[in-house]
Amino acid sequence: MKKFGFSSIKPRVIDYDRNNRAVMEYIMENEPSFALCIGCGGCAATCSAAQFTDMSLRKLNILIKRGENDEVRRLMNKCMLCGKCTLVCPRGVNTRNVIFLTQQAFRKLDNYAV
Amino acid sequence: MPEQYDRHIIIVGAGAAGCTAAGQLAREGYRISLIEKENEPGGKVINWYQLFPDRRKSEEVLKYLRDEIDNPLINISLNTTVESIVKEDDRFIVTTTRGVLTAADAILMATGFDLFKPERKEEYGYGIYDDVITSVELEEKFHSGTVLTSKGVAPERVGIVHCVGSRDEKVGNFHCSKVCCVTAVKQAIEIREMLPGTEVFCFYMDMRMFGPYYEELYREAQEKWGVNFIRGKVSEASENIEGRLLVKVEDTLAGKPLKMQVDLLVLMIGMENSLSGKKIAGSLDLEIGINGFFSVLDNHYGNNQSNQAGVFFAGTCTAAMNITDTISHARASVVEIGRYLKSKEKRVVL
Amino acid sequence: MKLEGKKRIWKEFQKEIPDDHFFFVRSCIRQSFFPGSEQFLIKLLREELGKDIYEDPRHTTCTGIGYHSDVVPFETIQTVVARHFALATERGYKDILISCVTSFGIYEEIVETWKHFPETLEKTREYLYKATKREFEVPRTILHTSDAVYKFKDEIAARMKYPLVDHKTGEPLKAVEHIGCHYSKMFPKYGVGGAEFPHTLVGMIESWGGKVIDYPERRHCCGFGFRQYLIQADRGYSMSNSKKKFESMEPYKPEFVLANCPGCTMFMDKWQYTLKEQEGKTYGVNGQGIPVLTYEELAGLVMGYDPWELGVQYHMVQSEPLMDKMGIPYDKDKKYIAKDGSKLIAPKNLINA
Amino acid sequence: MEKENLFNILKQDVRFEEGLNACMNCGVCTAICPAAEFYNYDPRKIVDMVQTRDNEIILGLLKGETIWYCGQCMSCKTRCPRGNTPGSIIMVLRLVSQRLGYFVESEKGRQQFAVKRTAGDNILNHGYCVPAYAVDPDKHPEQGPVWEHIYNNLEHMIARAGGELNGEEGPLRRFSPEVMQELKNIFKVTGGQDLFDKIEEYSKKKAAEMGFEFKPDGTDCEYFDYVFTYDSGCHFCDSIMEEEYETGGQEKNMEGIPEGNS
Repeated sequence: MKKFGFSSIKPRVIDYDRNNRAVMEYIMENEPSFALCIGCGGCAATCSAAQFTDMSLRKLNILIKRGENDEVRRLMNKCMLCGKCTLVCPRGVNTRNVIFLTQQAFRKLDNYAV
Repeated sequence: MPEQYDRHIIIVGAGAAGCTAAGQLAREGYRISLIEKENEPGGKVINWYQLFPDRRKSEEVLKYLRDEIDNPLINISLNTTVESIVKEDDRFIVTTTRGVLTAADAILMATGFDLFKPERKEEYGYGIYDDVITSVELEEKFHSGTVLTSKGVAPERVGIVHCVGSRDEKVGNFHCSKVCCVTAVKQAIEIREMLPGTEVFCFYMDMRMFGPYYEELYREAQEKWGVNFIRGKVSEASENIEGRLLVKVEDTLAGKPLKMQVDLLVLMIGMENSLSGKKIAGSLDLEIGINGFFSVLDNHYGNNQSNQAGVFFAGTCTAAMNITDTISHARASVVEIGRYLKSKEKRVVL
Repeated sequence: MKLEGKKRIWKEFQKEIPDDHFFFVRSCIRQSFFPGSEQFLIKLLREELGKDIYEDPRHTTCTGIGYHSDVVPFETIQTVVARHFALATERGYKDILISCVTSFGIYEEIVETWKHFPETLEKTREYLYKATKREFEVPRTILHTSDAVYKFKDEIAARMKYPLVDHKTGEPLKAVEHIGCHYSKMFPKYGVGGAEFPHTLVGMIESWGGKVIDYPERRHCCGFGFRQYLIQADRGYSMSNSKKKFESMEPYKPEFVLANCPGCTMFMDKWQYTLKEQEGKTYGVNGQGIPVLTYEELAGLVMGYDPWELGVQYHMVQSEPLMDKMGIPYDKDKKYIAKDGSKLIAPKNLINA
Repeated sequence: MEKENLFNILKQDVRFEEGLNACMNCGVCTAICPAAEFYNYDPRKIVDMVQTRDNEIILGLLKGETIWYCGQCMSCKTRCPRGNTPGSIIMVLRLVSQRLGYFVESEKGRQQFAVKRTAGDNILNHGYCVPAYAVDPDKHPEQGPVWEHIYNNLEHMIARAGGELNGEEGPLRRFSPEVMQELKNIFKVTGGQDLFDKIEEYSKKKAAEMGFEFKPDGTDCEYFDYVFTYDSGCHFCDSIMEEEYETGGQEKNMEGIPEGNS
């Protein structure tokens, strides 16, 4: 084949109709407070992991909801499960448990190929 | 017989503001001519099915407004349009499509608002794509008892676009129409209640839940009804080969563009000063603010007064307002009109 | 989809297009990659329609590709464009007819900048005089060449020999139109039909018997991206954007693409080849590519001009299947010939060949 | 010495003045941005970063990758509810990045050298941005066999269209020395030549620093090949922009970033 020196790029756009939201459904079922997030970023501001990495809990919450699983996988493991996020949330979202459940959901997904 | 009976006030517009002020002024003994261009009083409240935040039936409020004007001192002219108002000394000559009403001592502009014409946001394809509708048209669907798409089926997914015609320099409107956010939340809940299998997404820039129980309603929408919220202004809608609508937006909290198909797209159209009100304003030299609404004399303590002595404002001709604030504003105008007319009496005595 | 809604918009964005006396400016891409289009435009206006179209051979590039790939400052391009205006002024022309959407967009931007910041107009006059001793008037109208073809679309229809229909079934051909971002996205009032539903190409296709497809990614950029194409390492951006459009139009089975902008015409054609080579995928029916034509090529074809004289063979996706469908005759042996009429070795591995 | 205020430098350009009012971060631009679709790029964030007026943040942009992702389609201008033009803001950032020499600090910025040596030099050598004879098929394999054919038979193709290659008028005419002199004069008095010179000067320095061969003109040198073809593949992952925001683009932590371009 001819050498072109470039190739087509995978779109970065969130394709909502194509994404798999099994992880979100799992969390909604087990931690219903997840629905209450208003994206204020309080969790992200206090997050210990965010001090040293590109972790953003606010963004992670949204990415889980949209089914952006590759990015969720990358970010979720940066969490140290310290729980400060849960203390500050003005809507009472148990963010620590959301992350915990996300990790659990992916383990389940990987093991049982849900 | 009290002095007031001689005093004649012409109120332009029999919506929430006009009816409220007319009722109160009549109770205080003034003679009222209430002029309405439509064939019934009630204004835009008529369009609505249920009202936020408590989702009471709009008919209840409508009944209140109509009861207010059930007073022998109020003479209502329906299907009547004001053509001009001319001030001669301290009195106003009002010309309508039904002739000349003379000698008003004060004018109350309760001319209300026009709904933003969504065709002007061409990128949303209103009037082109079959399943792009307005918030008002959705209320009509609620009235009919069910929400169906143009194909006659229940939508699997509904998108609600906030700020259509508001906060948008492209259509010349810098202002926030205030009520659309909470209307969107209310309508999202109503859809979820009517069609539990339908997903609902609200696309917003800011959730402006300013009124009592609004934030609570927002929370209820998330907690109880599973309404989804995406922070981003919808950039465009288009139709795919199956006739579904493709919405493009940035999910700003994720920092990524997002595309999504919906079966029904509801545009939360904003408020603009009514064209008919602005026409009358020309003959009275009323000042118009940069937001297109009438300029009030003072934003803090003179928001019923105009730059023209004897001409007062009530309701959404001065700014976007909900029904509660419109009624309060109309009641306040009664105080201002009374004070003005009394000051005139004094001068006569002197 | 309701046509009335579009018609209302088209009515709202009507553009004043003069009837005659045009000062013609060429496109760098078009005269290099498919010069037959500009040549036919001149012939169409001058010979078919009897219009005055003047070209001053001293007009250079507007430097637009350099400007939009950021190696040419705004002051420089304003002055180069002012030199074009000076050449028009010297010959007494007031209406500029530009054969390139990039240039057209730049002219819009410059004229609007001069309106908002009058000091930039004065500065440009100063620069131009200092550099060339020339002076200029700001033109009365800025026209894209497709505006002129749009204006005379019905005259073209009256001369039509091969309408945009399947000559066997009489079915209208399905066309995708691509207007090019810089035509009216920056300043909607300069485009016929505005920014969201431009009518320029739609009007031509409909007037000549075809049917326009409105597909979800219609408004999306072809992906040229200036520097994103000029640099080899960045071309993935450019191709991926075209790919996005092809994927979106594919289910509608379009029979051709009508493009407005030189860059779009080139890239929507060439990326079909690259995508076929790299990914083995074509987006037309029966594994074919979708021919991408200029509006002059299309006008020439419907009027019965020799397709090879128009230069339709100089795209990667060949138009024979389209011409067969329309019943247009062509001589295979004359497709690639030299100045002396001898046959040139035909390029291999073209699409639809 | 007081550092130059970068926001004020940007503001001197009328396009910046016109293009930046006040952004409310609605994302209407990013939603339809062709670059945001494929690059780790968000025009909304660029505008938001610029409107902070923070020197360090703006410096990060001038030295970073992100400002080079835009394709200048200007679709953002059509939609912005605040009348901003993110695309114009980008153009001004790029211009300033080149004038101040920051462009050579990023992979995508360094490519400006190749743009200058191709489209830029074409303008002053030939009077066209992309004349056919300067579009070498070897550097443009995507143009396909039809382009090789045209490139090798240019004279015939132009003649077929009724023109004359390098003739006095019509397609691909040759410009007289007087015309070319006018063009060069314009570049001289308006700062166009100066920008070319700066791109050359900073690129030459960078080439030496990176150990690439550099020649005073043409496209036949190591540094040209490097900037023209090198792709680190790091432009598509999701973390870079956030980091640039935080670090002002000074440091890039590529750790933990999965392969982006696939």
